[in-house]
Amino acid sequence: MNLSDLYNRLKALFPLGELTEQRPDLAFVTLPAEFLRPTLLHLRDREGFTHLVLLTAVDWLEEGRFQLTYLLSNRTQACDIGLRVMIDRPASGLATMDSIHDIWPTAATYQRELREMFGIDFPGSPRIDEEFILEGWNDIPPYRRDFDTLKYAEASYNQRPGRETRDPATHMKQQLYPDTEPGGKP
Amino acid sequence: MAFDWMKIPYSLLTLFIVVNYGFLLGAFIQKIGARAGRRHGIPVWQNYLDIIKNYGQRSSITHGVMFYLGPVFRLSGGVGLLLFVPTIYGSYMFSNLSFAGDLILALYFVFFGTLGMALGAGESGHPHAAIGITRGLSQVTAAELPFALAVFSVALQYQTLSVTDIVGAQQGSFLNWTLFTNPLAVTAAMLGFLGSMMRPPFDVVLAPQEIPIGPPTEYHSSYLALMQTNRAIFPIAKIVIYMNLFFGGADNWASFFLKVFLIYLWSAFVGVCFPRFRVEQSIRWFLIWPVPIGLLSILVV
Amino acid sequence: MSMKPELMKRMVKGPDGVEFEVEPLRDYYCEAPPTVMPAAYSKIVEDLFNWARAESLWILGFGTGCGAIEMRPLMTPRFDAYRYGIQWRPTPRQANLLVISGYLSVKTLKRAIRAYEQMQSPKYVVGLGSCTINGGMYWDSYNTIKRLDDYLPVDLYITGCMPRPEALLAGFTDLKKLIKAGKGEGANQYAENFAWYKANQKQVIHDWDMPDYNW
Amino acid sequence: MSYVPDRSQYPAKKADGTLDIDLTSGKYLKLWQGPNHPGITGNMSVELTVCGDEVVEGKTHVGYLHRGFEKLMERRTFIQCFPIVCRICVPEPDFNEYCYAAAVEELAGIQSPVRADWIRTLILEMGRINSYMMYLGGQAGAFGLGVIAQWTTYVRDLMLDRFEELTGARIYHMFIMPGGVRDGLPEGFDQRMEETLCEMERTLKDVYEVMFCNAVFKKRSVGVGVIDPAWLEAYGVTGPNARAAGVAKDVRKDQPYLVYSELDFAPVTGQDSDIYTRADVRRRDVLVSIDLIRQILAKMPRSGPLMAKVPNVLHWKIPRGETYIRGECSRGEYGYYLVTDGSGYPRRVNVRGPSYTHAMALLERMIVNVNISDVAGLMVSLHTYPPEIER
Repeated sequence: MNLSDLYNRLKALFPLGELTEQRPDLAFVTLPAEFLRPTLLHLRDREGFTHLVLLTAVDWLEEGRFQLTYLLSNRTQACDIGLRVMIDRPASGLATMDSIHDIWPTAATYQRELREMFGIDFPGSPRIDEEFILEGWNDIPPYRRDFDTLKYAEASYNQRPGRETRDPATHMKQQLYPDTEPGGKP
Repeated sequence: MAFDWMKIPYSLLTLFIVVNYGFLLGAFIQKIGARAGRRHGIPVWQNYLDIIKNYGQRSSITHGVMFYLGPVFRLSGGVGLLLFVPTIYGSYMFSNLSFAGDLILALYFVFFGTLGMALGAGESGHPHAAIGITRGLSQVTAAELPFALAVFSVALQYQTLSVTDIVGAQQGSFLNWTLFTNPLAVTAAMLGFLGSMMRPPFDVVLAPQEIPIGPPTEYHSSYLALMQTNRAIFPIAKIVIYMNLFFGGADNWASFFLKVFLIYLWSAFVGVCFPRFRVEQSIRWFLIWPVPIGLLSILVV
Repeated sequence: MSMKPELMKRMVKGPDGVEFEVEPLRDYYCEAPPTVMPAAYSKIVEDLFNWARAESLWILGFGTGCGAIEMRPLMTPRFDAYRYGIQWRPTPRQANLLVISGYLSVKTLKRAIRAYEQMQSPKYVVGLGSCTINGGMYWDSYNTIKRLDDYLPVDLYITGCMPRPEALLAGFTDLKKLIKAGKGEGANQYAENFAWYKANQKQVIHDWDMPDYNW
Repeated sequence: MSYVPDRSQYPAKKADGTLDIDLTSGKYLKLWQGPNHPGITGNMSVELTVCGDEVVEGKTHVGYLHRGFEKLMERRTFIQCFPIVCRICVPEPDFNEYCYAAAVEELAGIQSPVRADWIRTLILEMGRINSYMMYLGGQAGAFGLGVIAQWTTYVRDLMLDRFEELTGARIYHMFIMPGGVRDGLPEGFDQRMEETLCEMERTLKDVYEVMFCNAVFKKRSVGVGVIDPAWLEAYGVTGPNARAAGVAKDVRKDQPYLVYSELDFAPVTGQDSDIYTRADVRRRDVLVSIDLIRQILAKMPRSGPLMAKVPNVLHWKIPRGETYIRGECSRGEYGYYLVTDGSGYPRRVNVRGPSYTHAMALLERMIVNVNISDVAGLMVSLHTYPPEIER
């Protein structure tokens, strides 16, 4: 199946954002959150994208947005399409998105993980408020960009003295490539 | 006849021999099982080490009186079973405290240990132990049924309840053994024997992958050591009964060791190459195969 | 501290209609702190016991991390650990060696502590892999502890990521030497520094909803 | 004579569909299977609510192995991520290396050399055999047939030796780097591999006779733990679990990666989707992998570059983009979702392990009304590895 044709067919129905054709068999489309459910249903029932590969989030801290990626796969046509949904990201507290566990029951698991790891709430999803992976977590959700795992680890676990950790870039620069320009960190 | 006090030290001597033989035999059977898995297996003296270690554990906790008494009952079941059957036929020293009508007593002792164990493990209050007990009692009952039938048929055959007389009737050539004179009863009993040995396919009571590890879940240090001792005595004692009833007994220690080893091996071989039944499947199996054979044997006799 | 509902004190109506009160934390566990267990009076007996303990190590079948994958080769034909008296026991009551096979996440640490406390003394702990020593690969992870001996009395560390079965066998041989020399007193060490261990454990386990010591 | 349970004691459904279980009524018992339990696959736990001898509700609890890989990788450079990705899934680590390397190559516009692709395929198939061997032993052990685990682990050790002489490590190989592979085949590798494969076929024959022809094993496994084909899409079932249900889901055929388009094989499928069929599908899949390894060794180019040109890893920046790379591992579809933002560090890495759906939603759905004795066998037959659920 040609994904750009599919994109045009969808664009006639839903207000889609731009299309990113990553591979001939993989493309990503941005669309507003309120049109996610009809698009998913259309793709699942009409276009044969019956397999929810994964549902995950990307934290664009600088832009203050969460990107939710719903990756669907069409096995007979051997192509995947990823739906990007941008939701705004409160500095503290939960972001909210509507749940799709009734379309794919297995989405409930992904949503539980997002709820715990990113602090994105999916009201109505089963067992959404139970602890999934962490136990007795008392900090901001760990997968958010502004959570510093090294600082947390040093604060909460007592390290064994004598362990050296160096920045590999500077270390290898001194050891291996003394003549290269300094490696940049973001 | 007047009770002969000399029998007591003699039977204790029998007990001592049997315990050691049980330890070694258990380890040896484990080695054979390991061979099937291309391993060397444990050293033959491993059981002694485990016993010493378990008696040497410093701490032990209790769940109540029955929790203490459980292993004690089990051990006394094994010892009693051994003491009331003649180990070596015709030998004054090792005929133990057997008297007329001891067959019924033996049947009782076979079950006695299991009941005591059930009470003790029930007290431990562990869910796995509780499930194991329910499974164990139902399965052991089903396994004892063909054995009891076979015993009755043998008793009818020889018109006596005394093990000594039954053994005596089987002396002479090996063609006099019950194995050949009443094969049906022997078949039923040996099939039931599989069930009472707690080896696959009938070890769902102790199945580690499902209810680790059944009734003994909560038992540890000294309790466990007691149960290990019993695990050495009880199978031997049971095998002694089988040997006396069906395989012509033994008139010296050499043939005793040989026969016990072979009978033990029978269950070990079956155990190595079969997975385990679910409890209701095993009960159904017992009711379908050995029990009718046992009934048939009674009818034949 | 969040208490799970099934752990709360409540009135229960049994199947026979009798009302009775259950308080799981009190009913099911004993909260008496551990006591130092003295050795046998005569040295010969104690040496005999230590020798037997060393020669029959019963490992608790609790694979806490990656290292557990090398346990099956350890028990099977290539490296047949049964030859050295090493066996699996499925229940902590009967095991006397707890092998922490790899990194411990906080969630597993809780279970490992309970498993350790249910074992009968003398009991030994072996830490497997670099991640139990100083965090190893996960030195900056927010969910794994960095040094095991702050939370459990470790008798022996086996380094590597992950340790090969040969390393495990060598480690167990060294552990046997320790025990035979009477140095395997981890349980007593745990009892002596009980407060310190508990403080360390509660520092990382935030929802402490179990008794301080369950046997 | 089929087992007819007594449903009179069963709990009623509440309005929202959940079961109305009153633990204080004494009719139900809560059993925790795991994490410290020999019948559990790895370090996870299932919270069973049993009524009589049957499970009325099961809840999977994971997270005992969580190390936060996806967070750790966000603060490591692309080359620093490479040694830790293989730690994500212990029994079959190579798929992490391949998926990560392929994702990085795609986003960085690197084309890995042909010879490296062949070696990668070889390693993935070897890892698949290892994983299946672990499974066969576990499946038999869950039903009390311990000897199978001895045999399969023995041949698995032989395969680990081949791994060792190829990559230098038994479990964590760290061999498939972004840009290619570390090294070529050693001298005489083909012949030793051939001996290993022959030994493996012999063992599989024994396993077939002792395990699959065994009346008791059939009695335990046939007709138990059936996956309804209607659940496949709803629960995202992939791999052998789906193939045993008659759907030939195999990424190697559907979207051929590496050199699978040049290899000749057919996905193994079964019909009646129970424990026995799943075990049999995996056993036949090992034979397919053995055949594939022979094909690879026969066809692969023996000379040529092993590494593509990779920029200086110290300041290797990758432009903003996102991609998803999938492969067919021994449990199903294994995938990496990689997002980059133009810096020297991945913005977001998400690992899609097949166990993620199998062990959580699907297991909780299947475990209802199963006898306690079969829970372990059912769990093993889904072939789940906890580390890839929680990473």
